[in-house]
Amino acid sequence: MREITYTEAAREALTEQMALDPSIFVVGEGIGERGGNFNTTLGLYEKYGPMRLRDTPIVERGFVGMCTGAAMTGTRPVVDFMIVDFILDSMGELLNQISKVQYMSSGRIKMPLVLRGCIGIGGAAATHHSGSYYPIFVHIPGIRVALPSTPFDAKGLMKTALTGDDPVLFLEHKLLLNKRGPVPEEDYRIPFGQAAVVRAGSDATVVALTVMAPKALAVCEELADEGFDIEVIDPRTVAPLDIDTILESVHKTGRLLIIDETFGPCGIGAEISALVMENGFDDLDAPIARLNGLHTPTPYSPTLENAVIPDQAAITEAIRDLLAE
Amino acid sequence: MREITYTEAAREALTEQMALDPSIFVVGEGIGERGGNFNTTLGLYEKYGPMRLRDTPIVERGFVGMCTGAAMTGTRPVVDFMIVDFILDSMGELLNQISKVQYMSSGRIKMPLVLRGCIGIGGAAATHHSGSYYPIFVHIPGIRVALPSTPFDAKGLMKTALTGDDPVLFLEHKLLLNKRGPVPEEDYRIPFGQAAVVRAGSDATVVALTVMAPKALAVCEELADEGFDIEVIDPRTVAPLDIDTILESVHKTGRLLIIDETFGPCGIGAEISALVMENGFDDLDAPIARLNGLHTPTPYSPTLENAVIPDQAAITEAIRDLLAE
Amino acid sequence: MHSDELGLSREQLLSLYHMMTLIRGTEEQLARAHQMGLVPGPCHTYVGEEAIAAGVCAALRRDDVVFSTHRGHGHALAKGVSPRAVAAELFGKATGCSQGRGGSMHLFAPEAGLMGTSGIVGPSILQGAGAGYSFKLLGLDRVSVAFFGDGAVSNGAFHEGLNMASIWDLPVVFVCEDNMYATEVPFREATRNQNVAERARVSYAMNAASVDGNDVLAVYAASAAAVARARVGAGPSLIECKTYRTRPHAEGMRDGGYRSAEEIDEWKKRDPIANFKNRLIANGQADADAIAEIDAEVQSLVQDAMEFARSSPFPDPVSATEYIFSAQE
Amino acid sequence: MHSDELGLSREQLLSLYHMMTLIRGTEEQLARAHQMGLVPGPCHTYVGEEAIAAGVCAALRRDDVVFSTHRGHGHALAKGVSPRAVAAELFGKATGCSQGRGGSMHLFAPEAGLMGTSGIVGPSILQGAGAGYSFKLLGLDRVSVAFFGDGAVSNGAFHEGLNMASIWDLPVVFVCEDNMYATEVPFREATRNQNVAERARVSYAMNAASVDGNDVLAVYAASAAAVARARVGAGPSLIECKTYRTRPHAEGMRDGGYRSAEEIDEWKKRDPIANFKNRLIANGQADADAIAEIDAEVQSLVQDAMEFARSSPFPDPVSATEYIFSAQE
Ligand SMILES: Cc1ncc(C[n+]2csc(CCOP(=O)(O)OP(=O)(O)O)c2C)c(N)n1
Ligand SMILES: Cc1ncc(C[n+]2csc(CCOP(=O)(O)OP(=O)(O)O)c2C)c(N)n1
Ligand SMILES: [Mg+2]
Ligand SMILES: [Mg+2]
Repeated sequence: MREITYTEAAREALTEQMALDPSIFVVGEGIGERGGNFNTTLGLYEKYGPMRLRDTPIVERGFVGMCTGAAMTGTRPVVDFMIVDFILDSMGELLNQISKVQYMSSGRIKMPLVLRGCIGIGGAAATHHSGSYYPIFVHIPGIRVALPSTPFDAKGLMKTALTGDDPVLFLEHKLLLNKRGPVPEEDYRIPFGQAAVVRAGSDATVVALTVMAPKALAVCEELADEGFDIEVIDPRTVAPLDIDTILESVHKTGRLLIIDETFGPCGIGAEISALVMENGFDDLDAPIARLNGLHTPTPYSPTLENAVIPDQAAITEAIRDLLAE
Repeated sequence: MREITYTEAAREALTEQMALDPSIFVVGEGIGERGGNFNTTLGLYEKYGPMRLRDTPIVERGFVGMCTGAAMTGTRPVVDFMIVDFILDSMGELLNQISKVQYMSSGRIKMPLVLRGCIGIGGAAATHHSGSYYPIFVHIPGIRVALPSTPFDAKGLMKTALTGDDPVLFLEHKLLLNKRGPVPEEDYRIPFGQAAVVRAGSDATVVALTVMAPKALAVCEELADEGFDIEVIDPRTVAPLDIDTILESVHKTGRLLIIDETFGPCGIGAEISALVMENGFDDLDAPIARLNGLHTPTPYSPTLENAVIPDQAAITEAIRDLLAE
Repeated sequence: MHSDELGLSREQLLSLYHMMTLIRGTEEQLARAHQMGLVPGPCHTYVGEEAIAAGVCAALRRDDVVFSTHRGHGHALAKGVSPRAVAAELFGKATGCSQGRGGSMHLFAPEAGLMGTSGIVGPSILQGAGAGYSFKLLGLDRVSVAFFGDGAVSNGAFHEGLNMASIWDLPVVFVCEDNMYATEVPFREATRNQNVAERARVSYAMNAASVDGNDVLAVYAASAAAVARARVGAGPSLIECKTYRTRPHAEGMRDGGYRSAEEIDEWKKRDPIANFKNRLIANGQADADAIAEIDAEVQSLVQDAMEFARSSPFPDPVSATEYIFSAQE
Repeated sequence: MHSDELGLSREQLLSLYHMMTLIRGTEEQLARAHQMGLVPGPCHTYVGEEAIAAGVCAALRRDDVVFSTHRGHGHALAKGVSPRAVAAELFGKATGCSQGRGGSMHLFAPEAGLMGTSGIVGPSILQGAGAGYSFKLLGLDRVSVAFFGDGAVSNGAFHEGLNMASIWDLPVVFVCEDNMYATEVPFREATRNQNVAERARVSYAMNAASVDGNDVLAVYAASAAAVARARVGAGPSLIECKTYRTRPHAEGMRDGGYRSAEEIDEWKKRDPIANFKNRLIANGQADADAIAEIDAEVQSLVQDAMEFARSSPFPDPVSATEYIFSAQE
């Protein structure tokens, strides 16, 4: 199969859907002629013009609120935040409007809105350009959250986002953008709430999110040489979360570690841990473990930045600890 | 000891500190002459005047950002949101500025800022006036979160908030505002991160937050008549969270239920469950359970509103289930 | 404003009177119901401001859309939501326009173009702009209206929303209901320039008009012009309506301290309904009989609505978690 | 603007020249360092805009405060942060003004009144207003300055911040650096009225001036007047500075497509430093020797700063979680 990058894969989904569905338009800063700070819309302006690739002033709250009204009235907006940290100025629109319109209107108004942006720590981007924030949107009802970790998932999840009627946060880790991988040329969708078992194994289960999925996979391949057979699961969406696949795996392995770059407290790992506690307690041969980035604003200097992210060594150690319990 | 209401207790702390510390000022909509929608500042305008009780236009982001700059330059602002749902328009200032200034300035700038507002479901206030949101601020580093459930705690925690140098979210459940209880006239502070064991017991541990603390206590008193001896813990602050008191209790009881009116996913119950899993697994005689409000926007009609809150019957059932495991 | 200049037929004039009377009648009954404990949640009435909703919505088609505020009963009724559906919603009944999920501040009736009243100040402005974006992108000649109070003018949503509508020439009409207060905070303390139309013209280069919000014909005229502009692609407008609410901010709230009894009385003399009635009669466009007939008709509609609301069932508790996501769920 | 009218001494004039040259020199070295991989994170230079920071900050006392943007090296240096502390911070070193936590967009030096540069567009406006609130409440005669770009003008923070400063008469100076672009989006596409001073006057009833941002004396004059007003309690001002950045938005970014080479060249001719130098010489306020002396001094300061940054240690990884909370922790 041909290989393309993660960004290209998501862009392919977008441009294909824009060709099929004239109600799709994109808003954001520099997503017009410029093609997006991260090339998310490169080449689309020439095809679809300014009404469908709408460069905006720096008004995150404004264009999110505007797109809310648009989604309520027959179009399908895609908000391109560039960096997800900028989403915070629009939280009122997200948590009080977008997530509630379908409910309050008793299903008579749909909310087919995609909000995308880069997440994650890397490149000394420092504290205003390194956020992830997805646990917040898992806490709040009414929003879908997709976290692709491969080009294949990026295209398939973006297609699902662009053809459903629910609001979707589509979060792209900045260190994955240029990663290449096999992506079918044909149309396909990855249903939300369907985890990928990226490595089958029997000794322990590792759930790893977004950029941590390939990192964890690499560590587990190494550990396989030592005879440890670890199952690695990438949930791909965290709202909905495919807890069944995780429970099945834990039923088999008896051990679970959740690896997530972003903050631990009230995070995805906490939720998975609690759910497995509630639904798979008797399967556990050892306490469930979490490995998260440090609970601190993200510092700039490489020596500090590296210190706050779970690295290969920390992952390896956490898995060894889990196996030793 | 004299008894006063929860609102009076918090207001007493505020007015005492305003008398002692001329750098304290309050901002909000209707907190001036009017004394606050919930009487949070009743009578203070007459004492301290308009510069210290500042009625604002409806600019939640604006006045939170303004108070950030004020807190950075020698004053001690108190933001009175009236209803915490209105905080969402200021999330950028909260999560990207307030929570990070001390860190980014390497401790040279302090952030002595108190943000208060009513939380919780009740009175058919519907979906824009029933939020709680505190798990979000536990997820994010750099903010303190206080959840008083009694007049005593309201005064003692407010005093701590007003004399510390960290940003504090002080969240008052709307159904507690008029509850009366004993409150010392003298000055006292309740340290953050110190849970209250509101009922000692040996059969199981119930951790209950804010309005659920008195509800759970009432149920446990009833269950005591049946011979069940339940320990009830109110964490009082969730950032920091006093996990040690909870672990000690679980060490004794072997069983844990966390009751929280607000959403379950990535909530406080999830975090407590995961922490006890990690630090008290061997103490557990049964899986840790969570009881939360339903994961839905808050509906208006009383029949619907009641359906989304954990009521006495649901609490009783959850405790019985826990004991039966 | 002379009705002749507007080219309104007698029927249209009477229908404006009918709508204002219907809003007033419904809300007076809702206020009473609130006092009796039949409205479980908050209730902000529009009494004194009826000319705005009636005048603006008379200039709209059914497929035009309206984004409203916490004070939205008038907007809902004027846009064609039935008094039954509004009253039942405030009573928290399954037959309400939001099936009991919303109450006063969350009235939804997209089939009538009512895209929601709101418990949060501000978003109506942005969402209104967004509907305009939809219509423009889809090549439709529909128009979007955003209602908001003076309290929203200082909010960032006003600034960001008006600016976007202006630079992109969106088919939107922004209707500012300046009733001089935001809860108890006077507009004059919230800003140094209360001239909202001037601000729209200068800061956003937007077509703008300032009208007597208690004069239904003035409101209608400005709205018809703004809607016509928007419909042909000539861009957005702002209409500043100077008005006053004669009841407290919300039912059950005190109404003293922040404004004088004289001020309230002064404005009661400028009642939009009584004045319009007198004008109709003075101009020979209606006689006492015609008015009485409308009054009676409205009264029976209101009675019917209240009876409907009272006798309707409460929603089934299991419906509390329905419709969070779309059908694909 | 004639320097004589401003009553500036020769020393003060030369110090303006010194500061602009220091900013330019430091940033040119930082840009080079960025190309060499010595600056690990983003780097937005201020090249072409130096007259603004130099002119504004010359009107300030050390205990006045400044809230800055993502393009803040110039503000930091002009407010008195040492080139060493700035360069070391961009290099990610422990000796940087933020001890390596911040980088270019998070320079903090409260001891010099630099209350932070920012990775987020907008908050400087609100925080600047807040410092004004502090000073007014405490009865101090300190003044607060908020810098922001044309890109922030359409943002809600501008609207809410200017309005609050105006209605409460806060001692704040808002400095809008209109360099015609926000990244690659032209200001003329972000608004229908680029006259920011007019908007401040009309919408917020604020004292406002529009100046040539490449003329350090014009900037200084407007700033001195605004600061003097603020200091005596006469309220806030806005100063709109028309300027241009002659390097790309950020180091390493392309600079084509959205603006023409001619436009850049045109503005290079309006270089604030070269023009000021020529004027000083033409007016006999400095001779070539005095200029050369300053240039040499600046060059050695810059060299020293870069050497300091290069040779300083990286922060200890364990410090990554220090200072999240205050000492009471
Ligand atoms: C964002 C937000 N902040 C505060 C409130 C509380 N609140 C409800 S109505 C209101 C006053 C609104 O005034 P205005 O916009 O003038 O409308 P009016 O009530 O006068 O019709 C306020 C402050 C809110 N609903 N939303
Ligand atoms: C809230 C927010 N949105 C988007 C960005 C990304 N961004 C960084 S700088 C910039 C352009 C700023 O333009 P302007 O304010 O004119 O300042 P200039 O770069 O021209 O000095 C943008 C969009 C940001 N930092 N913050
Ligand atoms: Mg009003
Ligand atoms: Mg600019």
